[in-house]
Amino acid sequence: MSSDKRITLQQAAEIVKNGSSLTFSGFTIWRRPFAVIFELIRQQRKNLHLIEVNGGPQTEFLVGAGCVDIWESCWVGHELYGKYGANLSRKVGEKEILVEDYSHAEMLFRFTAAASGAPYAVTQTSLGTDIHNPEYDVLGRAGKRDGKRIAKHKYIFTEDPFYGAGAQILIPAAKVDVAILCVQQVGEEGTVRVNGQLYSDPEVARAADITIVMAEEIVPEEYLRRNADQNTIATFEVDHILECPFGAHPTGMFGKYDVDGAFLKEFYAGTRTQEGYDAFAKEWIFGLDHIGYLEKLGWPRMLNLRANTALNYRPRK
Amino acid sequence: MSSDKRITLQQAAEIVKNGSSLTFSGFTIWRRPFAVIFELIRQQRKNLHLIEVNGGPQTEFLVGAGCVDIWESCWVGHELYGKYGANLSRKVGEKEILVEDYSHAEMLFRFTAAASGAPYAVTQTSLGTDIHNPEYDVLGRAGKRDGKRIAKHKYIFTEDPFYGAGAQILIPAAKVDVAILCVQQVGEEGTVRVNGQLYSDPEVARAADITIVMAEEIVPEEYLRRNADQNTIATFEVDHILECPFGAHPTGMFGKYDVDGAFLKEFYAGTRTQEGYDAFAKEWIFGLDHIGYLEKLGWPRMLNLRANTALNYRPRK
Amino acid sequence: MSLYASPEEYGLADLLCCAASREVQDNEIVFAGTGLPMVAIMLAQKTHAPNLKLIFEAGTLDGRPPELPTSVGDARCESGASRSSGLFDAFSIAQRGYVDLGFLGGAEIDLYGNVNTTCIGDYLNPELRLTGSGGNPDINSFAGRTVFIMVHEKRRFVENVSYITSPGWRVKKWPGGEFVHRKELYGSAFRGGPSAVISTAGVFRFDEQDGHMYLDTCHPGKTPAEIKELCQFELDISRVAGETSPPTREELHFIHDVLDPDQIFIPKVKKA
Amino acid sequence: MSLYASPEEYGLADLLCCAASREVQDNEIVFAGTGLPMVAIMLAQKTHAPNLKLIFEAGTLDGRPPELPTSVGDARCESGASRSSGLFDAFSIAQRGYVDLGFLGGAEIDLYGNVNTTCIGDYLNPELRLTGSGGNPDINSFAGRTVFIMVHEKRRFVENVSYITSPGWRVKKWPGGEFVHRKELYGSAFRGGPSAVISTAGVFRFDEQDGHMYLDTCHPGKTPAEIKELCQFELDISRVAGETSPPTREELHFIHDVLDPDQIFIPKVKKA
Repeated sequence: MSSDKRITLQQAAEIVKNGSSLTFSGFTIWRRPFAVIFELIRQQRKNLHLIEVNGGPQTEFLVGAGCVDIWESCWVGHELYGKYGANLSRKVGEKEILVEDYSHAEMLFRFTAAASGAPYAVTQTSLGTDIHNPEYDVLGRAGKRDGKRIAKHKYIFTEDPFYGAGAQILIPAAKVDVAILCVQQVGEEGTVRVNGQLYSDPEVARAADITIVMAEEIVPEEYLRRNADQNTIATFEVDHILECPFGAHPTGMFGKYDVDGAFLKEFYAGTRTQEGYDAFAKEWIFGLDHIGYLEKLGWPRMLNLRANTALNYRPRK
Repeated sequence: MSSDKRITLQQAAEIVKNGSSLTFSGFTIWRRPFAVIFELIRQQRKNLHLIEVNGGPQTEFLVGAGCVDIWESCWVGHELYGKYGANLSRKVGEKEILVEDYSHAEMLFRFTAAASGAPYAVTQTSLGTDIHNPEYDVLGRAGKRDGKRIAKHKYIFTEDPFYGAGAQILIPAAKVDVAILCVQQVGEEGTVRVNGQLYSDPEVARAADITIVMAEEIVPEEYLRRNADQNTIATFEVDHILECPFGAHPTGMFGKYDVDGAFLKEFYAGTRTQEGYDAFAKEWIFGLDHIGYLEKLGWPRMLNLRANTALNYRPRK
Repeated sequence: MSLYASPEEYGLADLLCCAASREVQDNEIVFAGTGLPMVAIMLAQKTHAPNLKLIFEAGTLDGRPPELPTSVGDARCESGASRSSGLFDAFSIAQRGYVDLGFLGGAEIDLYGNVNTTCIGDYLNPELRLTGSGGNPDINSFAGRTVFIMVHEKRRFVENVSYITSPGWRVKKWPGGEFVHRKELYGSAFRGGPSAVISTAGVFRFDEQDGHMYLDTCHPGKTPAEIKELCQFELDISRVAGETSPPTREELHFIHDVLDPDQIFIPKVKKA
Repeated sequence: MSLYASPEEYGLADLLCCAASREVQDNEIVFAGTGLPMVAIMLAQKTHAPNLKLIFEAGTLDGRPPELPTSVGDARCESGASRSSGLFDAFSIAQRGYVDLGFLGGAEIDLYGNVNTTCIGDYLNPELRLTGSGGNPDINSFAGRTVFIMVHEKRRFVENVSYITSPGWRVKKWPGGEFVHRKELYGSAFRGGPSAVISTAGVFRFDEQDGHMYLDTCHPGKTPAEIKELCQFELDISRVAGETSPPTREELHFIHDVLDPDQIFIPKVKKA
């Protein structure tokens, strides 16, 4: 039973089909499953529907590569290393992608609803903004709201009938086909232990129909089960596992390595145009596998990102 | 700043006023804040409104003492040590208490809604049962649904408008004045670390307007902050703290002591009648303080409940 | 020596425990209640379903307690689990549809499998207030199948339960209260319903079309006619498949030597 | 030596950081965004508000990072926190009403404090797509007060923002889209709104009755008339209280020697 769930990077990417809806672990520039993202780009996946609590470099890489048709989220950028999502921005301008905007809390509550099997959530956030402008229902305008994987409505206005608390927004659960997580440890049977901030990983794993966990290391289940209250996700929520050291690079991983800011800056600066993106992808994605990518990055660069075990990050001095 | 939040057992009980709504940490016969429960009984608190994810011995002790007017929950008993809540049952028969029944998941989701600031939750549980029988809205029949602390409706039927998932139940957030928690450790500033199952403690602490944490030990904040991802409740969610070893007895505490089954059996067997209850309370509650209670229990009894540090419970052999 | 124990080697609780255990299939996710069901599930884990995943309502996921917990909130539940957290996780997972099977009990049951654990008599003027629902209706609403374990008395197998605590195959549609098939009410949340009742007299199953209970097997020594007489409603005895299999010697070994040596839930029957 | 630094000793970023820091009161629960606000809050923690509680959106509660995080998801956020968990906790706590103050930014702002971080031009045919909302509207909806830090350019202080990402004092009531006072729309969830805008020109506040922005203080060297000229809407300059206080030497010490010695967010101005 211990190796049932193991797959390879190639297989992980193959689970995501053309047209799949997809989401990820992590937060902006932290713990994004880049090794699988790169593999999806190599396999030239098309028509993806990304539903993300928040976006980041992984969005930009997939969007730039032309893998994505629909992006539902609230934010994309590279934090300190790139002000906004230049690839998404370009594709929006060229109408090559549909963007459905929610607020950050709305996206989180949409995943929380899905994770607990509720068809929708109720919230009071973002009242009075253009996020709720009925004219700006992009998926509705595009005729995509079939009520199956994409809800019939972007949101619904209502009032609290219990305590007279006033206006409420109902937002649909986020239904996603596949979640790909990138974490520190997974057990042989699928138990996940995330160290540091959990971001929205527990909700995302439970919301998706298929959950793939890529970890820095696969550890004996028994090791994780010694401290069940420190684990984050239970075995049966995880369908597939794979070990892939440095799989989150260029994003960072608590306790393991910091964000490769220089890499992100170079990506941001170099991919404002499609030509720039294509050149970057040619250099860093195509023709490489994960080991080839690490070798190209080289030891000095990676050692320089290494987190200090006592601190869980790389101290600046 | 480190001792701001410290109060005594007496003060903890005084925070609960006649007529307050009240809830607790724990699950059935585990981690119930008994030292405060006993003090509430000694102080002869009246007209309490208990709102519990589930009940247990603490319910029975308070109800038997005549402290409680309204009980909203889903279950009361002593697990293996007493089949049902005989005091509650007696008072229900004598119409001395109002009982509002929800299901276990409904109670939990009501607290989850309150904890995340939503006025209600949506669920598909318990459809078709008498829990949703409109005739059985006990607080409504009693004219208590003022829409302030008690919601205007017990529940509302609706349909999922997003995915056509069918019938849904809306249930109101659980609004409570005071939550009293009983845990293993609290830091000087209020950080709580619960070991073992969390039950519904995080939701309960956040839902209440005032949160009191009674712990086996108050530890230096710095100790808990060394591993922030192992903590359960943040400082600012906790208003008052107190240290009270064995404060959960006769209920159990993971890692510290097991349930005192003999004590619960004796309580269950002896308090079917009000006279029986009064005699039990006279022996075990009135005229004692917490130390007097422990001395009356005696060393052999308490040492015999002590959990093994490696196992977190007392092995049977 | 036979695989199966002879009548003097086991008690009624052993029989119920083993019958319950056999309802579990390997690899299933099972929501465990306190008491005999807990022993039954752990027995299945030791015998034919080594890969079942056990969820305790109080918040332990994929648990493997080395010593029998006395309730689902017990400190023993956490040992060896995949994850220990709380009720929010347990119920979210259940509502999300992960749970294949739940074990439940009840004071009264009707023809459709509606179960009462709330009160006897008129709810607003009860003869006897019971424990209340606990997670009974929740597990029953969310799981793919539920199995009820009950004491068989005529006053418990009734035409109409005093209060429907937990939903059977035909349930009340509010606000009117008319009975409809569960499937009609639950919409896309419909995943199944009560699949078996294991009473002290026999094993009962349900026709999912008309939602009626029928007798599947009689416990050793009981006849269909006797059992029919123990029900206030009209019990279908036309589909009886035979006798309930007795415990195997291996099962008895696990129950009494491994799982419950202290006879917390299951008393040991002395050999004749 | 004066308490306050002289003009050649500090830069505009220092001034903004200190002005932002002074918006924090002791014991407040503050929701921190990435960048300059993070430095401002940690500066307040080191100076006049030692008991403030810092929440990072990615899930760290009451954080005390020993080294400046570069974003709210940074590994540095977790060090010394009361609790580290995730977004569900952070947003639940915020919606529950725990948060006193949030710091935010924006590309465009209008007279009512409505802020745009989503796009420039028509939303459905944008000239430029920006980052999107992030938690800007959420923090602004849930917190008691919010402070915006912005670059002051006439194209940013506009009559109508291209897209209302984050709600000001007068917001759109849907489905019609007519402007109403925030209080009217938010019901019992109303806790306040934007309380200050700290731009590169001055500090602005809001009249909570009519929801209009007014100029509170001008940064050293700026006049009310100049600042009014930098707004496309009619700015009220009748209530100017004076000049924005410059950084103190102590504040500059904390910013440059303790909090951001690597000049990640705040460049150091060389003394003349």
